[in-house]
Amino acid sequence: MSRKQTKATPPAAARSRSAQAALPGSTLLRCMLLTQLTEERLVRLYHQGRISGGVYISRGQEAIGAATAAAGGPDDLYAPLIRDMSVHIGRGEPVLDIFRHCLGRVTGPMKGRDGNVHYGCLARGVYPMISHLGAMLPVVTGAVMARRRQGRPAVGFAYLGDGATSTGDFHEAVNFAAVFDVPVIFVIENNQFAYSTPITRQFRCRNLADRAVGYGIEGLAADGNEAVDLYRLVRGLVDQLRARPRPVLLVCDTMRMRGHGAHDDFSYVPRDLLERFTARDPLDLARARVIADGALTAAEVARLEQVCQAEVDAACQQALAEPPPDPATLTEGVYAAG
Amino acid sequence: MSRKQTKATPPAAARSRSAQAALPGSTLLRCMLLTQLTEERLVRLYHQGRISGGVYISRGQEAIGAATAAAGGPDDLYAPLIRDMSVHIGRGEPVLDIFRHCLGRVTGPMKGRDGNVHYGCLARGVYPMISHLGAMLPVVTGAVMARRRQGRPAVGFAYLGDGATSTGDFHEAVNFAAVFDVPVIFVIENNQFAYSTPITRQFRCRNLADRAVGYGIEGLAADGNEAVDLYRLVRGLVDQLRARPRPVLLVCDTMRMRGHGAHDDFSYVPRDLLERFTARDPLDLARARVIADGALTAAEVARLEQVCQAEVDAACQQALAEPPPDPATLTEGVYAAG
Amino acid sequence: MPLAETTLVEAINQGLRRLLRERPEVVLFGEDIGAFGGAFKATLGLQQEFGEARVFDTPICESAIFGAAIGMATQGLRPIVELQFVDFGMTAVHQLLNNAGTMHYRTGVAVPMTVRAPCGGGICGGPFHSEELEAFFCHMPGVKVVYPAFPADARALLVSAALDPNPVIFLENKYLYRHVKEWLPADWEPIPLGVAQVCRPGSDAVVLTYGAMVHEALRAAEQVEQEGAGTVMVLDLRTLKPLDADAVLAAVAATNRVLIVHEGWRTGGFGAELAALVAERAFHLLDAPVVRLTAPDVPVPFAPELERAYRPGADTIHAALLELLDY
Amino acid sequence: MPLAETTLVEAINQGLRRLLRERPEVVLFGEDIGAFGGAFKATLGLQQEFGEARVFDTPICESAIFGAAIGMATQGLRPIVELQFVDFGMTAVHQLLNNAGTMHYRTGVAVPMTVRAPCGGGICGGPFHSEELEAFFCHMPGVKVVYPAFPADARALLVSAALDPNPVIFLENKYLYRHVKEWLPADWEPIPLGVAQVCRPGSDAVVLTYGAMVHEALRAAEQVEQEGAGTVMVLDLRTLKPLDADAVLAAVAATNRVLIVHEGWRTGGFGAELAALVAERAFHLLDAPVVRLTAPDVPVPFAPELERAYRPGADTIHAALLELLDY
Ligand SMILES: Cc1ncc(C[n+]2csc(CCOP(=O)(O)OP(=O)(O)O)c2C)c(N)n1
Ligand SMILES: Cc1ncc(C[n+]2csc(CCOP(=O)(O)OP(=O)(O)O)c2C)c(N)n1
Ligand SMILES: [Mg+2]
Ligand SMILES: [Mg+2]
Repeated sequence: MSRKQTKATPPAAARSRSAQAALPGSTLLRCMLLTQLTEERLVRLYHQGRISGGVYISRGQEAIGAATAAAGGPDDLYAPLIRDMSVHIGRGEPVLDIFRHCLGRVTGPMKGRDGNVHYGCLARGVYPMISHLGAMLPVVTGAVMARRRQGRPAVGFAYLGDGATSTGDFHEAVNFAAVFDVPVIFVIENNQFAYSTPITRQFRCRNLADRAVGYGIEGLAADGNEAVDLYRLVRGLVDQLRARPRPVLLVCDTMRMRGHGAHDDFSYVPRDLLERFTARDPLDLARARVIADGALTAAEVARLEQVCQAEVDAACQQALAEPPPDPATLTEGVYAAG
Repeated sequence: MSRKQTKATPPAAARSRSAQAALPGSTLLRCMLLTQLTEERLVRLYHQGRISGGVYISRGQEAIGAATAAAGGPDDLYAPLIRDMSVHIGRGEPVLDIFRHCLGRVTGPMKGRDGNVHYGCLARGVYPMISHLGAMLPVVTGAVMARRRQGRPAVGFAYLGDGATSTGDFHEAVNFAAVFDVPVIFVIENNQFAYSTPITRQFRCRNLADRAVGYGIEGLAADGNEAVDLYRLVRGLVDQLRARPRPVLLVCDTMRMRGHGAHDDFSYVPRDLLERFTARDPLDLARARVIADGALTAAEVARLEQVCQAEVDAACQQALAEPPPDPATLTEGVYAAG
Repeated sequence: MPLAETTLVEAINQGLRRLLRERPEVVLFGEDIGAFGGAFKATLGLQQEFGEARVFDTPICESAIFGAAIGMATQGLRPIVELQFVDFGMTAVHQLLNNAGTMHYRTGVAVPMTVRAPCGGGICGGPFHSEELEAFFCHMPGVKVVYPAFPADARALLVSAALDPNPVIFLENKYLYRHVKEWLPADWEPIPLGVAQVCRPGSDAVVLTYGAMVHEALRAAEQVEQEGAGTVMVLDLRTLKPLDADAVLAAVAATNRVLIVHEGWRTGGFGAELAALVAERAFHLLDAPVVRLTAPDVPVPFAPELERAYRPGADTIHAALLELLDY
Repeated sequence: MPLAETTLVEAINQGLRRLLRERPEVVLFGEDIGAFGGAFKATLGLQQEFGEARVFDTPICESAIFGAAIGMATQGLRPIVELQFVDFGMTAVHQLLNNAGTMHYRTGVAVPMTVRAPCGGGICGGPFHSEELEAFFCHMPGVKVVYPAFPADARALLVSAALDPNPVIFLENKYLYRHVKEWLPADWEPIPLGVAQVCRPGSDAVVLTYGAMVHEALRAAEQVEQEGAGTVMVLDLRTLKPLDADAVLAAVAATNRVLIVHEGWRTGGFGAELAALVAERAFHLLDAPVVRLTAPDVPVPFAPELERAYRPGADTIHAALLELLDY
């Protein structure tokens, strides 16, 4: 009774090792643009009443997923969380499938059985999150352990927010990975808030990277808004972990520049904090960077944006036209057949 | 329907502040002796088939509970764990009640409804543990918060083993206490093993005190076998926490010198490790210390041991003669009456 | 007099406000319940009115939240904690089952704490924001479980829950939060726990239900009656533990046909306990087998088309009633 | 041929050994299960035989253990994890309910993992080492629940559980571990999940039960028959989810009187589901109301005198049967 997985295409970034090392900023920019434009469209669909439930976007945090997704190889495993659409896109999820998913279409990766940020593709090594914060962290840890037994040099990427670091599951998973030397990069996206709760109410350490020493592992604090720099850092880290497997805490400083969900006006966020991060908008930084690095001209950037917008428009239109799941299938596939 | 608590007598050590500061090593020694002799008797009763379930003893770790129990004041709250009989005794639990409890007598503090290490006396501020490792840590944290709102300068003592530091509950509780500046001393008794599992399989940090920085709190590593020194350290710490409330991790190095329970031959423990700690047996150290400090002569120590043994013998005999709970009361008191 | 009808979530807010005002020992905490007023705005304005010491935000750590509440409850406070969604309570049920639920039995010391938990489907929350977990809570000795269906009941039961000396799980149906409204009087009394309520009289069958399904059952019963197929009693249990067994048995005696409806999973759902009670103690009163109408044993699906098929509703209750009346 | 009878715990050890030998994708982990062989010695000798890579100790972290097992199961391994006591599984049930139980429904990817969990009372373990939690597990969509009563069944069902593509909770009664023995053949086949077993024939009543209570029921049925009060069938369910409803209904049809026995709590216990099933689907076959004999809704007490009163046993089952036969 197991339903067919969408045929998995390896993410562009994963196709060759050497291509990766030289990955141009334009690939990261493209991933970030697709993310931003897709999310913008999803918010619109939500406000139009065409998406049920809710919409949770990553505006301001696109660089982290883009950089870390690109830094992984074909055997690596990912467990993205709430604000990680750029991980999905970076690991090969078609924008079309994201629209299908959020619209609850039967054609989507979860066939309409889940929605919102809860998607993924196990055939591509991307685990669909469950909502319970922290709960995915041991899953990706165990998955990496399994792959390595099978002789595949997998590294794991497990994402979580500042708020999720307070859960027991976070602690259990990091300690477990440390004890077994499992190469998992715990990517903590410190976006300054957990819903309405500021980080001062979430933890008392100076930087969450300080937690690493308590697990006997390395903790790195990085700028989460500079995609190219982050990519380089993580790319190097992945090589190190393949050579000497062990977990790492990678704390990326960033900012959630919108509400917790599309329903939230985030009036609790201090304006000066928002302004400080707006000045370092990861998309602006990425645009400026590709131009400064000579990878693209300003005109090419504009063209890229148009291409991405067209892709998003087309995907949205197509997904809107596709069918919802058949209620008659409601009870199918709860169990896998023997 | 709430059953009457045994009338609470404040522990000797708590009666006056100034008395505490000058607490002689002989009080600690007495507490440790009573613990050791009581546990020894319990093991015998177990092997005689007179105690059901199991017996879990603290041999080798008596100093930690004795020192920390003595260091607290009358408002302070305790959540002892598996190897903390000396906390109970130090906080005023009569040895008689311990025998009643372990024998499942209706006269015991839990009226036979629980047994083994699961006892306490809320009227004396000592929480009876549940088995789920880590689960008591937030309880004592909340209890201290409540007392402080009521204007009582409570400090909490929450105990756990090296193994329990791997639980999610440990992490949640310490972080919670840190965020709310709750003065709780998390006393980690690193006795080198969690059942059969050595600490190398439990964590990878150098010392568990390293975890403190990740919570933005202080972490102290102490010798858990030198009762008087530990008492002085904790006594000072308690004063500091009363003046400036905040949690602290206090990691006490020690050794479980017997099996996990009376049923366990602990053949998995390396002999050299055991020998190293046997040379630093906390009871030997405490005996030597009171004599060296001039608090007691060798003859007085011997006399103290006789007195303690007599108290244990009498308590055991009395408890053995007392009745079990009446099965007709089985379903009473599950709920408190409105 | 209020100028508008009061929603379920507003009624809960009123209950909390009254508790905070009248009972200095009441404290509220949970994730985002302070200045923000909670994910569903049940605590709106309470921190502003009563201060941060009484109403405060916590980190994301359900076990520490439950544990701290237990500690506070044993030291003279009456904590009321909010789960952002009941689903997340499953990360910490050991604290409820083992710590809160056994404390009085073991020690004679009461644990007057309340856990407020938004639950249920109907808002396309998907598998992890729509669960109905009352069956788990009802299986825990020492714990009480309340599940109101109407604003007036919610406000008044919440006060009783908070003043009860035992741990109480207070379930709040998310769909009902803003879908059900009533005119509420300014003066009101607490409603005792453990008392069911006949919401609609009837003599040909009874629907035993609670939460959102009460409203679906009322609609279905209305339709059945309009169609002349019979009169159907709707019994809103309101408290699931302790269960008002007398009211259930009286309803069975008065109708002789029983339909049990809930939106939680079928196998081992609370409906099984109701069916067992009826089978054991009202066997001779039955003119037809008891029938359970529940969600299937399936994770709560996201897509509206699937979720509609998943949850019982007036239409499926109506059909089940016709079949039952026709037995 | 074995030289001695095999206990339940030894049978489980044999099942695990066979799995490790025949299935390279099987891995075992949990607390103290390695060189030490586990708290109850169910894994004795397995690390020595199969190495640390296949059989290993973990830190004390049930959620990470379950989570890691889920991760491994989705990547081609067949993890079998041990809870030291089922009680501690409650710290991590969100992983079973939400992650393991929903994975196949959401993604089409199977989660072939098994959780072995010693459970039940009778050894004076007190409130936190004696729980019977099958009702919680049975309420979880996507999860299967197995609960053997005999060594041969345990060995053979464990293999089926481990080879099943779904998450399976495999409950092992601690009291039975060393209290029940059988001669076991050297050659044996797995027993499929979902098939109940008539342990004793009878035509005047049936006891629906599982786990340790099977043995108590057998003793009681024997006594009833010796007393000439009637013949009593004992149906050992063996698998609770999926339940062998056909066997239950056939047993009811053959006997017309039903006693349900388990040592878990009454309210919302698995017996409620059984009673509901019988009430819904075999109402017309009943000559008497179904009767549940269970533990009361009380934390499992420590003192032997209380625990004996708490657990159903041959004596109370006998009394219940006489009453039922006399209805
Ligand atoms: C265990 C658990 N408790 C509560 C929630 C409800 N919840 C969903 S998102 C969220 C805030 C998360 O904050 P953070 O981890 O910082 O991630 P961010 O939203 O900032 O990306 C909360 C409390 C949850 N999903 N899981
Ligand atoms: C959550 C949980 N998991 C498992 C157990 C079973 N268990 C009881 S004691 C123990 C070892 C505890 O080791 P440690 O914390 O170091 O304390 P010690 O026994 O050494 O004093 C284990 C695994 C438990 N009590 N709670
Ligand atoms: Mg955040
Ligand atoms: Mg230890």
